[in-house]
Amino acid sequence: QQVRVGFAAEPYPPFTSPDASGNWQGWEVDFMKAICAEAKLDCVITPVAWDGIIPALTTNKIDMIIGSMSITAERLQTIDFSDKYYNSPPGIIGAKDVKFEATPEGLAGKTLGVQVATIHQVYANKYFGEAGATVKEYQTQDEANNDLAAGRIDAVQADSIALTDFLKTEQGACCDMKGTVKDDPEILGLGVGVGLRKGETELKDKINAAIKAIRANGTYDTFSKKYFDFDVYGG
Amino acid sequence: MTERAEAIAVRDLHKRFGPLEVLKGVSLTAHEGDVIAIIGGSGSGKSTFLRCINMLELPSAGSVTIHGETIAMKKDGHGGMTPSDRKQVQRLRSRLGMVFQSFNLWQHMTILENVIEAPVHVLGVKKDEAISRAEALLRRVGLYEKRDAYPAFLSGGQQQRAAIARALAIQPHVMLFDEPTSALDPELVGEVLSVIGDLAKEKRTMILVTHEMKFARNVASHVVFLANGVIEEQGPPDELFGSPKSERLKKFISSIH
Amino acid sequence: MTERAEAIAVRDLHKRFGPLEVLKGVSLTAHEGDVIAIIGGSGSGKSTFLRCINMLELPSAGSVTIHGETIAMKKDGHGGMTPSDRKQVQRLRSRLGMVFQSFNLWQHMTILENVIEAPVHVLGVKKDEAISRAEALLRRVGLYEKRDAYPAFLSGGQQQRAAIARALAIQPHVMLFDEPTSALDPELVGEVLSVIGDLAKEKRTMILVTHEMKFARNVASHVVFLANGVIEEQGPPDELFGSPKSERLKKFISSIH
Amino acid sequence: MSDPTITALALTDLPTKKSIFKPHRIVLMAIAAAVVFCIVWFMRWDWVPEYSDRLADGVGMTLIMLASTSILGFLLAVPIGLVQVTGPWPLKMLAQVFCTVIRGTPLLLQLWLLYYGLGSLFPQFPEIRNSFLWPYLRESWPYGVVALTLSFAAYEGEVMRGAFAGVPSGELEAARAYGMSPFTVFRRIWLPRAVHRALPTLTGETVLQLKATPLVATITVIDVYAIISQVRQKTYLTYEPLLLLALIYLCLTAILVVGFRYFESKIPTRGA
Amino acid sequence: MADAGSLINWSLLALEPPGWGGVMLAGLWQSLQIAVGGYALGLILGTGGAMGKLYGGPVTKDLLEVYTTLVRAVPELVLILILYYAGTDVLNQLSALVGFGPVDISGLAAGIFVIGVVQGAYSTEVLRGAIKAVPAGQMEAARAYGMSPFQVMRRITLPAMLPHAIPGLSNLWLIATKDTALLAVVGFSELTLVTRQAAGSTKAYLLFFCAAGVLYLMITLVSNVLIGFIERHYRRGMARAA
Ligand SMILES: Nc1ncnc2c1ncn2[C@@H]1O[C@H](COP(=O)(O)OP(=O)(O)OP(=O)(O)O)[C@@H](O)[C@H]1O
Ligand SMILES: Nc1ncnc2c1ncn2[C@@H]1O[C@H](COP(=O)(O)OP(=O)(O)OP(=O)(O)O)[C@@H](O)[C@H]1O
Ligand SMILES: [Mg+2]
Ligand SMILES: [Mg+2]
Repeated sequence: QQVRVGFAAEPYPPFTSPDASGNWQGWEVDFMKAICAEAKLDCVITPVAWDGIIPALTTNKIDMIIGSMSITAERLQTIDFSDKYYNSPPGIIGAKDVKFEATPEGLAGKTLGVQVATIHQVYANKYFGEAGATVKEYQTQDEANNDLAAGRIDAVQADSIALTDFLKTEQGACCDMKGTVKDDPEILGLGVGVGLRKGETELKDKINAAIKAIRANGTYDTFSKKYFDFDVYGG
Repeated sequence: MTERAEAIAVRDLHKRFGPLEVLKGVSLTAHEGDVIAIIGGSGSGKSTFLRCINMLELPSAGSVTIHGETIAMKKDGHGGMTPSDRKQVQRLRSRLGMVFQSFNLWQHMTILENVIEAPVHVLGVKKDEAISRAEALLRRVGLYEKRDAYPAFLSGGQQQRAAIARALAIQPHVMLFDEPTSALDPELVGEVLSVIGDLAKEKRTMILVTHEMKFARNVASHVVFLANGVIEEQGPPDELFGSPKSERLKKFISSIH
Repeated sequence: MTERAEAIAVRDLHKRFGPLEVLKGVSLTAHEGDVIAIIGGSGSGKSTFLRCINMLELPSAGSVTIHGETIAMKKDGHGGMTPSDRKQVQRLRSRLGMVFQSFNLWQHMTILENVIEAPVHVLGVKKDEAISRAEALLRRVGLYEKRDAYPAFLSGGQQQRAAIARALAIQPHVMLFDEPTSALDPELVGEVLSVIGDLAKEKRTMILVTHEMKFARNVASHVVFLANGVIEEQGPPDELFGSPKSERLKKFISSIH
Repeated sequence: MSDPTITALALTDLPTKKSIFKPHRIVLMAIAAAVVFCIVWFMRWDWVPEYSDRLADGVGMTLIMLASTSILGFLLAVPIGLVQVTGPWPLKMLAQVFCTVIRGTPLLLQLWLLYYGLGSLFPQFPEIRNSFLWPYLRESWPYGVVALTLSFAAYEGEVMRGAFAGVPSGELEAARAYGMSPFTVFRRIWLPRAVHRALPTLTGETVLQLKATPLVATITVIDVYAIISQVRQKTYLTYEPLLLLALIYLCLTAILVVGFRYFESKIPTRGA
Repeated sequence: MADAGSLINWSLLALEPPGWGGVMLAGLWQSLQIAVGGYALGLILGTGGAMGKLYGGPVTKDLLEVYTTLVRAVPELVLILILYYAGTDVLNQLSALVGFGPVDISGLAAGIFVIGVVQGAYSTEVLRGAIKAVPAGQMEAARAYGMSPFQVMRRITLPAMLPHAIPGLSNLWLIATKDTALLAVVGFSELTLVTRQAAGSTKAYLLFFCAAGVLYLMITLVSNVLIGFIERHYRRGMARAA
C-alpha cells in the first residue's frame, strides 16, 4: 500500500529540509522512514504548501501529514492525529541588543512574526496581539526568521527546537532566545502527532503501533541522537 | 434541345428571408451544353437563386434536381426546409463548380493547392493525378507560372481565373458563376471573360449571373431576366435583347446601356 | 498690384530629396489680397513648395520672406539649410494658416477645442476670448452646432471646414491650402469650395494648391503652373486657361477636362 | 501584448445578453439558482459575519494596491513608451531591456526577489536600518507597490509605445504648422493623443492588474486574499472561503469594467 | 555576520550537490512540462470552446460564456487554488460514485490540469477572434465544393485562422510559462518553489532568485525566436499589406 506523506514544502530544520540533491532530510524524515519500515508502509514524500496541508489531506492529495503539527482540539475537529511523537515548547527569539521578556507586556508595541496555520499564530494573536503587539504572518517559518534577521520584525515565535537550530546559524547570530511562552494546552496542544484523515482508523492504529514499537526497540533514540542532545519526546 | 440530357432542373423555387420573399416560384431547366445567363436588377434575387441550387441557401419550397437526382428535403420546424441527407448534398455539390464574385480562394494555400484541394479531399483523386490535372487547368487559364504563389499576391483577375480552375478541377457537370467579374477593376474584366467565353465555346453547361450584357449576349444560349422574385422574361439572347417584351426588361436594358 | 504690401515672397527656392531635385528654383510673390492657385501634374512639387513656405519641409536653397521678415537660415552639414532661429520660425508659422489635404484635425479634441488650441497655446489669447472668436468662425463655416463633437464623428467635408476655421483662428496673414478637397467624396467637395470661395471674396491672401481647375479659374487672381520643379507658366486665370502658351500646360489642361 | 490578447486574458466587457428570457436561459438560470442554493445551504458560511470587517479592510487594501500601482505604473509607462519611439539609443535600449526582463519573468518571482532578496542584504549592511528609508523598507507594502508598478509600467509601456508611434504624423505636423514649439506639440497634442489612443486597452490592463494583486499576500501584505487565507487557516474550510474570494474578485472586475465603460462613453475613442 | 562576498557564492549554483544547480534545472524541467502540458490542454479546450461559442447551440454558448467570463475575471492564483483542490476532489468523488476507489493523480497531472483549464478560457477567446477574422466566403467555397462540415473545419477554417491566432497564442504560451510559477503557492515543486527552497536553505536569496529570473527569461527569449520562425511560416499566405 502506497502512502503519500505530506511535508511542508519549505526548509524547516532540523526536522525537514530539502538538500542540494533534491532529497529531504532531517529528524522527521528519519522518523518517517522508521515508522514506515515498522508498519510496512510504502511511503512517498509529497511536498505541499504548509498553509494548504490540511485541505490537501482532506481532499485526498496526501494520506498523512508529518510536519511538526501539534495535536490541538481545533485541528481535531477537521482531521485526526496519531499519538504524539515529539514535543517542543514554543519559544520566542529576538535581536540580541534589544532586551524583552516573552510575555504580553514585554512584546507590547513590538512586531512579532509567526508562520500561518500554526499554533503559534493562534497563540500570538490571542495573547500578544490583544496586548498591543503587531502579529505578522508568514507563509513559511524560514521567511519569518529571515525578516527577523533583516530587522523588519522584532521577534519570532515558533518551536523552540527549530528556533534553537536557527540561532546556531550564521544568520541567527543576530538574535537570542527570549524565553518560552506561558502554556495554554487549549491552543498549544499536547505535542506533535501524525495528521490523518478522519475515519482511517486502520492506518492510525498501524502508526500508533509503529510509534510504540520504535520507542520501545530503541530506533527512536538512535536517530534522535544524531540531532539532539536531549530527549525530544518530552514529558 | 430536348434530345440533350437534363443537367439541372429547378422547380417552383421559393425563398424567404424572414418577412421578405426573395424568390416567388422560379423554375428553370438547363440541359447539357446550355449556357444560361441570368440578368436582373440589384436585389432581384439572382445570387439567392444560384446559391439555392447548391444549397448554400436553403430554399423555403420547391425542388432542385441535379443530373436527374432530386435533392431530398424535409420540412423543418420554422416553415422552411432542410436537406434530409447531408451526404447527398455534399455529393451533389461536388458536381457543381461554383465561382464566386469575390473569388473566395483559400488564402492559406498556394494556387495549386487550392485547385487540388477538392479533387483530393472530396472526390478522393490521387494527389499525383490531381496535380497533373491541376497543372493542365492552370496552364489553360494562363496561371501555370503562378501555381506556387499565394492568392494574396495575385491580381483580382488572376485570382478569379484561379478560382475558375479550382471549380473546373472537380470536373463539374455544371459551372455556376455569380457575377464573376464585378469585383474586378475594369482592365482585368477582359481576361476573365475570355476564359469563360472559351468554356462556353466548348459547350460546357453553365449558369451565370452577370451584369455584362454584351458578354451575356455573345456567349449565352439562353437568357433569363429575373425581376421581383419571378422570371419576368426569358429566351435566346438576340430575341430578349433585340425585342424585349415586358416593360421592366425594356427599362432594365435601357438603364444598362 | 504693386501698391499693396508683400505678404509672402519666395526667392529661388530649391529642394532636393536625396538625388531627386523636386524644386529647381521657384520664385513667387503674393501681395495682400492675392489669391494664388498653384496647379500642376502629380509629383510636380506643389505640396513640397507649399510645405517649404512654412518650413515643414526645409528648403535646400533660397529664401522665404513672410510679411517682410525673411526666415534666417544657416547651412547644415549635409548640403541643406536649417533655420537659425527656431523661435522666429514658430512666430512666423503662426502667421500662416495651413489647411491640409487630410484635414489633420486633432482627434482627441472637440471641434471647438481644435479651433481655440493655437490661439490659446501659441498666441496666448485668453480662453474666453478665443472661444467667442472660435464660435464666430464656426458659425461662419456652418459648424456652430457641431462645436462640441469630436472630429471622428464628422463627415470629411465638415472636418475640412473645421480645419479651415482652425486655420483662420490664428488670424493668419496668409492662408495656405494643399488640395483641400481631394480627400473628399465628390458630393462633399462643393461645401468646402464654397467656404474657400467666400474667403477669396473677402480679399484674404491665399495660396492654394488645387486640382479643381474650374474653381481655380473662378476664385484665383493669379494661377501658377508648376512642372518639373519650375514655374512653367503663370498669369491671370483667364489668360492661362484661355490661351495657354507652353505645350506642357496645353497638354495638362486637356488631360484635366 | 496586442489588444485582442488582453481581451482574451481579462474581462473587458460584461456579457451583454439581449434577452435574458429565452426558454433555455430560464432553465439554465433555474439550474444556477439551484446550485447557488446548494452552495448556500449545504456549505458552511457561519464565519462570514465574524470576518466581514476584516474582509472589507482587505478589499480596501486590494483596491489601494490596484489604484496606486496602476496610476504610478501608467505615469512610468509614458516615458518608457516615449523613449522607445524617439529616445536616444541608450535610453531606448534601456527601456527595451526593462520591458523584456519584466515581461519575461513571473511577477511572483519579482516580488520575492524584491522582498526577500533585498531583505537578505539588510543584515550585512546595518547602516540601512539607520537610513531615512528604513520605516518603509521595514514594511512589506512598499515592495508590493514597487513590483506591481514596474510590472504595470512594462506592459502598459508597450501599449504606450504603439500609441505614440501611431499618432498620425499629420496631426503633429498641423501643430507645428501653427507655430507650436516642440514641447508644446508634445504636451498639447502628442501626449494627450497617445493617451487617448491607449485608452481602449486600459480596461483590460487594469483588470489584469487587479488579477495580479493577490500575489502581494505572499509577502505579508494583508489584502483580501490574505484575509481569506486567514479564514482558511482558522476554519479549516477548503472551498467556501475560496468561492467567496472568487465572487469578490468577480464583483470587483465587474465594477471596474462598468466604470471604465462609463468613462469611455464620455471620451469618444472612435478616431483613435 | 556574513561577508559581502557570500552574496555571489557561485558554487551554490553548481550542478552537483552541494550546488543547487541540479535541483533548479529539475524545477525548470517540471515547469516546462506543466507549461507544455497545460498549454496543450488549453489549446484543446480552447479549440472546442471557440467552436462551441461560434457554432454551438444556445446552451453550449451560454455555458462557455460563463466559463470564459469567470476565468477572465478571477485572478489566476485564486483559480489555481480552487482547481487544485477541487479538481482531484471532484474526480475522486466521481470515481467513488462509479464504484472505483480514489484515483491517484500525480502532482504533475494536477498542475497541467489547473494551468490547462485557465489557459483553455484564454485560448477560447483568442481562437474565437481568429476564426471570426477568416472571411466567411472561404468556408462557403469549401462547402460549395462538397466538403463535409468536419472537413471544412480541418482543411479550411483551422489553417486559415492560424495566422490570425498566432500572435495571441504566442502570448498565451509565454503566460503559461510564467503562470507555472503560481503553482509554488500550492507547494508544487516547480522552478519558483525550488528556488525559494534553495534560497531558504542557503540564505543566498538574491543569487537564487536572480538565477531563476535568468532561466525564465531564457525560456521567453528562446520562445520568441521560435515564435518568430512560426509566424513567418504561417504568415506566408498573407499579403504584405495585410
Ligand atoms: N442572408 C440574408 N438575409 C436576409 N436578406 C437577404 C439575405 N441574403 C440576401 N437577402 C436579401 O435578398 C434580396 C436578394 O438578394 P440577392 O443577393 O439574391 O440579390 P442579387 O440579385 O444577387 O443582387 P446583386 O445584383 O446586388 O448581387 C436582397 O433584398 C437582399 O437584401
Ligand atoms: N519626404 C520625401 N522624401 C522623398 N521624396 C519626396 C518626399 N516628399 C515628396 N517627395 C517626392 O517629391 C516629388 C514631389 O512631391 P509633391 O508631394 O510635392 O508633389 P505634388 O505636386 O504635391 O503631387 P500631388 O499632386 O500628387 O500631391 C515626388 O516625386 C515625391 O515622390
Ligand atoms: Mg448578387
Ligand atoms: Mg501634393
